[in-house]
Amino acid sequence: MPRGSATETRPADLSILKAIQEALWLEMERDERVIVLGEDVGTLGGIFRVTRGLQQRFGPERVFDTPLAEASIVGASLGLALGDMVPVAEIQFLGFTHQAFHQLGPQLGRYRFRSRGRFHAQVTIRAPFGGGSRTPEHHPDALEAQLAQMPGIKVVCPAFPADAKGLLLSAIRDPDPVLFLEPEKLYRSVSAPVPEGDYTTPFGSAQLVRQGTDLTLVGWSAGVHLCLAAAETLAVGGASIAVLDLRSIVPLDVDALVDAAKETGKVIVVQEAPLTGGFGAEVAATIQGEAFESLDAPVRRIAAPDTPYPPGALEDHYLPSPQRLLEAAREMLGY
Amino acid sequence: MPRGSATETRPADLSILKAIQEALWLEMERDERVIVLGEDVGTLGGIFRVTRGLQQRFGPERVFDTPLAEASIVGASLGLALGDMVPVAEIQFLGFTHQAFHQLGPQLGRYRFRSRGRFHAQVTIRAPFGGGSRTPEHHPDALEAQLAQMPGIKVVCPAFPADAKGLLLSAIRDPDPVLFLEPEKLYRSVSAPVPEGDYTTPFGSAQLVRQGTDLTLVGWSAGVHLCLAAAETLAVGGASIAVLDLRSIVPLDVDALVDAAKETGKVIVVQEAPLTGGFGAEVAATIQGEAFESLDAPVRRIAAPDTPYPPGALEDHYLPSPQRLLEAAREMLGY
Amino acid sequence: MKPDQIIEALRLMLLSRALDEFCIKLQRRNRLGVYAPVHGQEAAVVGSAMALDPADDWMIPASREQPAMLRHGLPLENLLATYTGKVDHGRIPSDVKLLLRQQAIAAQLPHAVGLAWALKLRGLAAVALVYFGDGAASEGDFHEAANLAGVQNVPLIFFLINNRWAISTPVSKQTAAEDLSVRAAGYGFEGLRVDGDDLFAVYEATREAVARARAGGGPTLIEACTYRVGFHNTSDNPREYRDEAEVAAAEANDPIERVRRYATAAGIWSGEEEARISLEISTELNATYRKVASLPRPGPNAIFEHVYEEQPTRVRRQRDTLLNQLPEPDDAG
Amino acid sequence: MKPDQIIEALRLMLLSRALDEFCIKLQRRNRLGVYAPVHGQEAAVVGSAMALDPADDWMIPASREQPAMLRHGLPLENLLATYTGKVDHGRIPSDVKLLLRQQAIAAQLPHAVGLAWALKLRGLAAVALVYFGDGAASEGDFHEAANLAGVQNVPLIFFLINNRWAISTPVSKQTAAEDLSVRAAGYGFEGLRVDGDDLFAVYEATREAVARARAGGGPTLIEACTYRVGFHNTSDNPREYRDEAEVAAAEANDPIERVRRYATAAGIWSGEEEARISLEISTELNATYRKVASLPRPGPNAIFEHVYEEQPTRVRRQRDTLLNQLPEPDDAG
Ligand SMILES: Cc1ncc(C[n+]2csc(CCOP(=O)(O)OP(=O)(O)O)c2C)c(N)n1
Ligand SMILES: Cc1ncc(C[n+]2csc(CCOP(=O)(O)OP(=O)(O)O)c2C)c(N)n1
Ligand SMILES: [Mg+2]
Ligand SMILES: [Mg+2]
Repeated sequence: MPRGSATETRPADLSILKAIQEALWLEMERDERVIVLGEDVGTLGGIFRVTRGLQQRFGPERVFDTPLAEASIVGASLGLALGDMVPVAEIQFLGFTHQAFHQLGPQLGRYRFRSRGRFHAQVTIRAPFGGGSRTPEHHPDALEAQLAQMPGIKVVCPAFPADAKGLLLSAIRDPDPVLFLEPEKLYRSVSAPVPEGDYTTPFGSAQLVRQGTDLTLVGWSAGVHLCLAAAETLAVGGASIAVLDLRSIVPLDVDALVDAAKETGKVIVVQEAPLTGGFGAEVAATIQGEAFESLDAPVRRIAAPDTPYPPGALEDHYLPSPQRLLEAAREMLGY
Repeated sequence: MPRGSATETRPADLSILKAIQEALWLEMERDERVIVLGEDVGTLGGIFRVTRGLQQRFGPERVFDTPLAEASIVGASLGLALGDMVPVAEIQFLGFTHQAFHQLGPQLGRYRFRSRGRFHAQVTIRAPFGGGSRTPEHHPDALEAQLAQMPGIKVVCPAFPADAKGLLLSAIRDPDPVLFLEPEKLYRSVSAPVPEGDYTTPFGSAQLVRQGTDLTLVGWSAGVHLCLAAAETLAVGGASIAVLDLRSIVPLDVDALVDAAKETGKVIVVQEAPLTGGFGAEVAATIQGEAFESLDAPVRRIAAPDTPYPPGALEDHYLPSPQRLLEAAREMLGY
Repeated sequence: MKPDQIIEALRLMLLSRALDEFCIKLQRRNRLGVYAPVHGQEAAVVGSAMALDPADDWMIPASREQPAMLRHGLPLENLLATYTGKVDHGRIPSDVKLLLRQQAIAAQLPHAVGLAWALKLRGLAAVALVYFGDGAASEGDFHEAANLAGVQNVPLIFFLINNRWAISTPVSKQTAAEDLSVRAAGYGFEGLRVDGDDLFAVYEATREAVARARAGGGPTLIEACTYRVGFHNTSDNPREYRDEAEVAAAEANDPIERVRRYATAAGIWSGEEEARISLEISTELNATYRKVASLPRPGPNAIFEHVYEEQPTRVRRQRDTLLNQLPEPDDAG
Repeated sequence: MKPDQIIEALRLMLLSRALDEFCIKLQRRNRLGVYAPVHGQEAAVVGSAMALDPADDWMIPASREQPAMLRHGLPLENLLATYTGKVDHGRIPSDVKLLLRQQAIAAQLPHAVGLAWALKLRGLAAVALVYFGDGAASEGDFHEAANLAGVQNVPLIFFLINNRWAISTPVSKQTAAEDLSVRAAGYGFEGLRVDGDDLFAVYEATREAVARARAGGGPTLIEACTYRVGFHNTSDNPREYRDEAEVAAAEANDPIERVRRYATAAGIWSGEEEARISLEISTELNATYRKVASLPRPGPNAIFEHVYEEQPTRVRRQRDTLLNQLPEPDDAG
């Protein structure tokens, strides 16, 4: 385990960052084919220090800094996997996967299919994303909807430390490629109990992180915490609000969405990305498609406007805010 | 006009390909800042001969073959526009815009915003797309949903010759960047009257290409023709089916979608892309969001499955088929 | 090259030329999809392939290296199966160290780097060789891959087939560089140019690069200068954009004829031998095609296979719905 | 360089150093966002900028070329306004031929090619100069841009600031190439290396390249070898990854001190002169910052401005809803 010293004991609560670190550490111990690559992941341990300590522990053969070239990080990871290694690549910020898009969906996502099963791409791509930290455009861009249009790739987006660890262990062991989206803003700000040792958390299984009967708020990654805060506030007023954490958007837990609609009849979905074509559209379209009769009101979307990510000074106006969510929820409850 | 000889007269009907050619020709005549660039667009006139004759007429300074490098085609087009030229770039197939994604949304789409209006990017990117011609993967990939998550860029997708001409003229003159998606399969197979001379067709204005009262089929690009064929078939059985051609997905004509739902209470949307996260999700989410009370049934999506584009031999199973659309429509009519 | 290698090479080159003709004919009769011929590039393709050991080394094709793929162990049957849409029969056998042909120009280059890197990390004495064209050399993927290969010093040969054309774009519009092999210097490894129509020169250059890579000496960029005598592919008509004289000159310098002449002078080849082998080849092509043609066409379920190891619920449901709705296929495409 | 140019350069370099200190202090007090210092690279940045004619030529920055941007006409006020989130006041004035700083590494390179190409197509005798780093040189965008610039023979100077580091990645892990300027040969144009800490060498090399480009001689790649003495930016702590001895050596070779010594020996500079100018600079910085700090913060409507020339209906409705909902901003960020 990544500890300051041998005598230091691991606390029961870990931050998301520490949980991810623990998963990487465990899996590199367990499977020596696992290697970590990316910009600044070695000596520095990554911009956010997620990979700190790995190079010292596992050596520069298994943890290495790559040149500044995202397409080659993704493309070479595919090649490494075809050569029986298990690469866990970091793209410094999700926005810079755009530099590698042609190596993601069209290559990583299709190599198994194209080869009719002769090859597969056991590759994990980790990347932080999400707003609220005053990082400039590209860095916080929430590209999950674009990634969801890449069949063959799974898109995983934990919101809690225990899930971050369990989902990352699943991702690395998954024989298929996984994009693992890390909520930058929550890296250090959210801590919670994380089981020690080895466990995996399945994909495609959303979690009802709060029960409720009047309205369901659906989110993923940092959005879940926005939902929880709103639910808390509304509970004070007596409303019973459920919160559903998708945990992975591909595969999508359609049944959980249907159940939510059946249970509460009202759903709001929160996304950080611009409204048009965001993944909230898929959530809304799916729910109305599969649970139309259960809906008491249209599925409502809370999203950024259809404008580019603004400079930090304007970020708070741009991102879905607690206030916007609360207003929508109150309207919805009165529908 | 691009004619075989000076004496040849222009027919009233043009194919989509000829309509696009005519728009390019007219605009290059009208505005000498307009230049055409892309792979094989010069001597050959493009893989599909859309730009045939332009280099002979306007010279190799205004119509040129670029190296095989999509990101530089898009990035240099932005630079050309900043230098007061009006580039109309061709990406040989829409799937290869993935090679240039980091130059599209994040650069082309944001240069005006980032510069607070000091600069703008009057760039048109043309690209053929869509299945049904047995071209291998990447070539037919329908990426419009990914493009719709690029604020600052407009995404235009004509289905008819007259629109192709009018929308392309609008695109080239639009001070903002436009992705102009051309339906490869229809290039030569759809002919219809095209007004001579100069005219523009506005973006963000969907067209009801067939009136009906029982059900609305919504499509864009080649999908519109699938809808029309289905409507025709169903009319034989006495059903009154409306068909709405979006013509541009960004900007999206929300009011037309709402009107369709109000008019018919039932809507099916057709997309060629895989279901999850496709633009049909936006259409369904918008309609249920804005016209919930008018809906007699959930908005139904007809799409490809969530699997990679298959080899030509399997294409017909993969794409939305007339039969699948008809089945869904019949179910819907009986809802 | 030893005599038996020369014979092997000549046979592969003849097979390649015959395969081109065979497939083009089939394509014209709508029996197969698009075909991209090797015509004119046989020495570059075969000479490089023969420097590899198929038992250990990996080959990463671009798209028109048919005889190299066959030499490396891909059965002719699988090649023809892929061309004719019998996708599952086209699968690369599990003991053949060959990656897939690539539709997206240059995208295979970083894969090759990763694969070679894995060989190195695993301590194997194997190398990889990746093919790409003069057009591909303009893509960002080439640059990023070459730079990464250099800095990781991986056992990889970048084999650039400069056939002067990328569809209708001549190399003079592709780049202002006179010599593409000099790019290697910018990545810290060796680059060299060979006459790509000289089988022996190609073989020797590749063999040296392979030996260096195997010994831990890292990557090499080899630019093989040749000419695309054929069309880009069966959808293309080069008369629309290039001078027939240029083509005629290349044809006069036919790489097969050069080897044929050498082998004949060396007394290891004759007209009878060639007639015998040509017959063998055409028999093999016909028999294999007949076999492949009789294979069942893939059904709609093939769309849903091999997407993920385990089918997610939503995909499974899409499959169930689709298979219930689909009519019998009426065309193999 | 003539005496008045040397004085101008020295003043710019001193301003740059002072600006670094000033902004870092402000950042530490949370008055501005992330700041990336120029420290150590002043000769490379200023020497190259001074070879351009701001009236005709275009400058395309990467991200840490503050004195070059100022030299090219960007008012200090606008620079500070951008840093402090007063986005609209940071706008580049319409008569300043400067593109935007770039967050996405290397993305500005194809823009620069297009812009230079436009200058050529329009028959202007202007050139463009684009900055980028040793890290940026690994991106596919660099390769595609350089190749296109070569083949179109555009009037563009690729000015590569090799400061040995890309965040924590040393250039030895960035590439196996010893010399990045050799890459130009692979694109068919000239490349050269200069001591990036020698103001005069940088100026002369750039001036020659500019003259060649202006005369239709096409692009040049100039690699200026220098050192990033400061941190990558205010979020970075280089002690975590690099040897202090290396930094000390670079500091001992301070590019400003080199010019100072030369100018003093030449009798055109003195301690008093420097004191006077330093005071002038700090007065200017303080006054400008005070002015900028007093400017109103952008309101939420700024999100909706300058997205498109004409706001599409859906965006307008989003704006109307959002502006109705938003509370008063409580933080300028
Ligand atoms: C990324 C990408 N862009 C464009 C194309 C279309 N295309 C197919 S082959 C080709 C030319 C390739 O030229 P070269 O690399 O020289 O290989 P050659 O065909 O000569 O063997 C082009 C532009 C593609 N397949 N992929
Ligand atoms: C495409 C992209 N990838 C990664 C980053 C993160 N990043 C910002 S600066 C930087 C290093 C840049 O190094 P270099 O080009 O040498 O410029 P320098 O910082 O030394 O001036 C990196 C990796 C980014 N901004 N853009
Ligand atoms: Mg070629
Ligand atoms: Mg650097």
